[in-house]
Amino acid sequence: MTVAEEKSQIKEEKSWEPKILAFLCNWCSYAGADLAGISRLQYPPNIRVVRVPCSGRVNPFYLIKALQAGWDGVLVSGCHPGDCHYLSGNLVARRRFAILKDIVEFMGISPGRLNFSWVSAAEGEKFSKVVKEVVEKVKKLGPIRKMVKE
Amino acid sequence: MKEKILPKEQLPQILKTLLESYKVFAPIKKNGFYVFGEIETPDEIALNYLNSKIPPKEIFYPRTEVLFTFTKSPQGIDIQEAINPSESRVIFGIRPCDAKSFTLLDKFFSYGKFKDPYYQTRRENTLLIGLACVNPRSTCFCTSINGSPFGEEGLDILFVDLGDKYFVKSLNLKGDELLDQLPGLTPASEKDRFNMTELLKKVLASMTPEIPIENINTKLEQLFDEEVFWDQFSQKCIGCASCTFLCPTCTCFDVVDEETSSSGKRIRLWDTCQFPLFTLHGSGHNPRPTKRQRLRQRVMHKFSYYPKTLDEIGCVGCGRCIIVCPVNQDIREVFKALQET
Amino acid sequence: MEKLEKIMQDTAKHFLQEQKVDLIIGYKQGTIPLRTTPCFVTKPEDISQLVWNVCCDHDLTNFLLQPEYKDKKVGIIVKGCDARALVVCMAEGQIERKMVTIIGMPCPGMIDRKRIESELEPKEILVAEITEDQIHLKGKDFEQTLQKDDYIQASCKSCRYNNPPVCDVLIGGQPIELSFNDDLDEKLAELEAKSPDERWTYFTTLLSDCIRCYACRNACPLCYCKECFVDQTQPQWVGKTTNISDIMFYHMIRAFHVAGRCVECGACTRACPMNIDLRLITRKLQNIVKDRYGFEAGLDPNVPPPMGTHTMEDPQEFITEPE
Amino acid sequence: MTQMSNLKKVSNPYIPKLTTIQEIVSENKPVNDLKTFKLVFNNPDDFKEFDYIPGQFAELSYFGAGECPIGIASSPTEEGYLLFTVKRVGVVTTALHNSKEGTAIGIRGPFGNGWPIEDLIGHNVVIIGGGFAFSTLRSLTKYILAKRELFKKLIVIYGARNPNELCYKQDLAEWEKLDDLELHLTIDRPVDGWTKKVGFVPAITKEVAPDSTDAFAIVCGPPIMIKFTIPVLTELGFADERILLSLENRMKCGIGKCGHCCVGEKYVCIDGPVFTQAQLRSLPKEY
Repeated sequence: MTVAEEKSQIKEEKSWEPKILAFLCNWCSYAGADLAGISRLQYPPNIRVVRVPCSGRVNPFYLIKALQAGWDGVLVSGCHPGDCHYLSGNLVARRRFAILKDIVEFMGISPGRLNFSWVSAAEGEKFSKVVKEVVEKVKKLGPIRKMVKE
Repeated sequence: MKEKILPKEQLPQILKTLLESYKVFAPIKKNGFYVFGEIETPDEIALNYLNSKIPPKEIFYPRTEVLFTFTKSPQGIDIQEAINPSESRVIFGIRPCDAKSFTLLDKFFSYGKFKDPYYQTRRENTLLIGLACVNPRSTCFCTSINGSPFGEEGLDILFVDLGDKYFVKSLNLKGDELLDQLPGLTPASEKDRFNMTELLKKVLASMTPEIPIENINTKLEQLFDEEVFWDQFSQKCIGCASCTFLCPTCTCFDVVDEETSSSGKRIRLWDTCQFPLFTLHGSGHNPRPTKRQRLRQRVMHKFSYYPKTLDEIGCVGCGRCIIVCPVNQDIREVFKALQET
Repeated sequence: MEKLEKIMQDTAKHFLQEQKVDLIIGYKQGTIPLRTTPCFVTKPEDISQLVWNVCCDHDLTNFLLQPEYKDKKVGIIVKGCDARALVVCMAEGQIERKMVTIIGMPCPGMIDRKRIESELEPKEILVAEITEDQIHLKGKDFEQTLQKDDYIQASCKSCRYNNPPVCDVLIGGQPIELSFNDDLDEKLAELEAKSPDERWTYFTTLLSDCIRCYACRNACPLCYCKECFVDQTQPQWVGKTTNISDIMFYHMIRAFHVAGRCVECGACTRACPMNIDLRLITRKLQNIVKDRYGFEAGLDPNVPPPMGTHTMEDPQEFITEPE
Repeated sequence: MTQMSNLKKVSNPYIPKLTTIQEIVSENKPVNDLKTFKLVFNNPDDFKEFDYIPGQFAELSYFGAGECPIGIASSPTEEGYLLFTVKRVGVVTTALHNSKEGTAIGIRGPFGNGWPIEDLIGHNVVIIGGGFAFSTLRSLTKYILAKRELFKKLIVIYGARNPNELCYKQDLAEWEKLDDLELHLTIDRPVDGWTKKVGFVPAITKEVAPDSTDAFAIVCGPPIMIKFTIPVLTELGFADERILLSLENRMKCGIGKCGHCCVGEKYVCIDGPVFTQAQLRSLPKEY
């Protein structure tokens, strides 16, 4: 590494902001995020949103692949249990994420990298809070190094 | 051709000398089994072994290997070849069967119009110092496949353990030159030579009787379509492909691209004919959809196709496939059954 | 065990003669000491090939899922772990209960030939005799006797269901109780108490030897997908290289895919050509599923697998709920 | 190190040469899963080195997606560019289909033996093709037309599911006007406005009944078409040695090393893809 590169890296680390990939369900959380926007609620600009039909559509591959591609954290958000547009998609997802999170964290990924939440279409404020909390958590953890593929 | 004697306590000195000018690969013990790894000091070496679990082929033909890297820019694509000339290397303590496997790989990777520069580059500048098998496994069948526990094929120097000393034999000019640089060697006497021949006789006598493999080629061809014959073996196969992954003469590979936003690399990695995916067409058609066909392919490739294209049997009789198979598939049983039909 | 072997042969023979089954999948003597190999008996007169000893470690359930046995009535010799794998396959609708005749063997624990061989190298075992509690080994210029209990496979020592929980006939009629000292749970607790970074180091070190040969997947009686996720190319989620990130990706997802299904038979660990011990992961899976959903795999074919079902009340303490 | 320098002189067969897509033609709008790519080498010297004959193939790289073997559809008599007709099937072909003019494509080749031009010279040639497998047959037809005096009679039978699936429509229109080429186009089922033959390729072959004396039959198409065409040809008196076929198998390296495409002791990539029916009889049916 040249001196210039080293300097730029130090600079980069100082001004580092986490990148978080959010999978939002079309019917609740995406609308919740929309509402947060319409209501002019402030939340950190660190998330990039992927709209999915249902939290149950989120395959574990997406989450691990995101970490591998260098996303510092992942958020999956769907309808509250009982409110799923497809009746039980989020219940399936809940079991899936619980187990995935347990395994991934057991194998050494820090808790806080994988995040899940329920946000309804009416909960614009909750959405902004969730994002704030997740960004805070990931910020504390620092840039992801473990799963990133060199 | 020089024949020398090396007292055993002098071996570390020899290794030290080698380490001064070569990268040295030798058997080391890891996770309860032996592998060939790079050593930095003479005491890392573990010579008290039957054979390495993983064949040393991965020194020349690694499991994953970058063929080239590329960068994409608005100006176009820039390709950087990923061949690095290898430093001078020595593989010490390789068994004759594995050394023979390199002669097969050498042939294979350079046969035909196209040569494989990755293998060849790694392979050159490497000296092979063998350690004769004085204690072959019961699963070894090198003698059935024109090999010998004291075989010299592919080696530059052969060490034979005579108890308290090594009989050291250089086998070509390169070996001669290297021997001249090594300390502590004394000329071998007639008696040493006699002892070595006697030892070879003893070792050969102790080995599992030879499996007759004459005409194996024609027999295999005759039986090619005999489903019942192949089923008796393929029936218990679970298709795990350990046999091919740990085979010193298996060479098949897959090629994949990996890419980040602006750059990427093309990688080749070991692949195996024992997986259905190996032959699956884009259309969904699979020329070898069953275990029977895949097992047959493995046997045919080594014992029929190899002799046809390269004039040699594509097996060195190391017996690794027998040892590693989780369901105890034993290739010798195939030979036996062949002889019986 | 010879006694049980005889009863097993008689029972199997009876089933064949009565045409209750088309074939019996069992074990026969292998070609090297301490090994058995799967065998497929269709004629009653061949039944004497069948053996039962402490080297019958292979999980035969694997074969039942193969297309050639789809429409056959199969009799299968199972140990506790194999029976559980069979039950999982039944619960998942892969195998029809009525097509299978389960011949259950009370399992005393299988011996760990890999460890014996590794410890003895460069000596090689040529003859092995196994008695009730000892293993007599003979080779070139050596003879040695080992205590059987010292060389039981690690996955058998930590076994919790050595007797088949479901079977048509239990050979000998008597379940065996195991009492091995096993430290898997302590080891797991120790690892769990460590920091994520330490655990990451532990697993990356453990798995760095992985050569991605997928022997673990192929040996697993429950990895029966027609197309495994590692073979999928459109899109290709998992890189195929031995880059540690790809290796971890593979093992995380494989663990996820067998969660709530894994019966800890140890087939993956046994099949690994690189001797990678995956038992801490498989034990952790058991605990996760049990703690969260009170479920243990492979005990009842009529209970749906935990990843195929859900309730409104499932625990969700991991869901981010801002104040 | 001296050895090293020797090696360097031999070019690395795994490194692709760079080309650019100059033109993309969809062969079967609106289905659009069949496109012909016109590739031009970035370095004209590379094209000079790319010395090929009809029937050979090349490995096309879409960097980041991978490589796939594709038969060369252009004829060496067409100067300055290469044509490849690609069906969208897997990862690489999809990436190719999604790319635009100007995209950099890597190319390795030419590989394989190609149609045995030397043997065909001075003989009648019957070309029988089905679907998009016609690509290397287009190459051969073009080649023969360019060196017409070297060959005797030329018959082309080409069938597809429907008129839309017939590739190289412009070429076909030109060929129809020629009087030294007997062209029979056919489709599987009648379609309004179609005035030419209707029926499967084997049946049409039987109907056309090309004379087998002094002739070679060259067949390329889907396996089912080949299966039923061979008996027709045999009946017409074509010897197995004079029926030529082009095989396809999963393939990675194209140079006889990766092991994927082997059929018996033969590698489709270096010993094929062209085999005579006689050769195929002695090979296992693993293709």
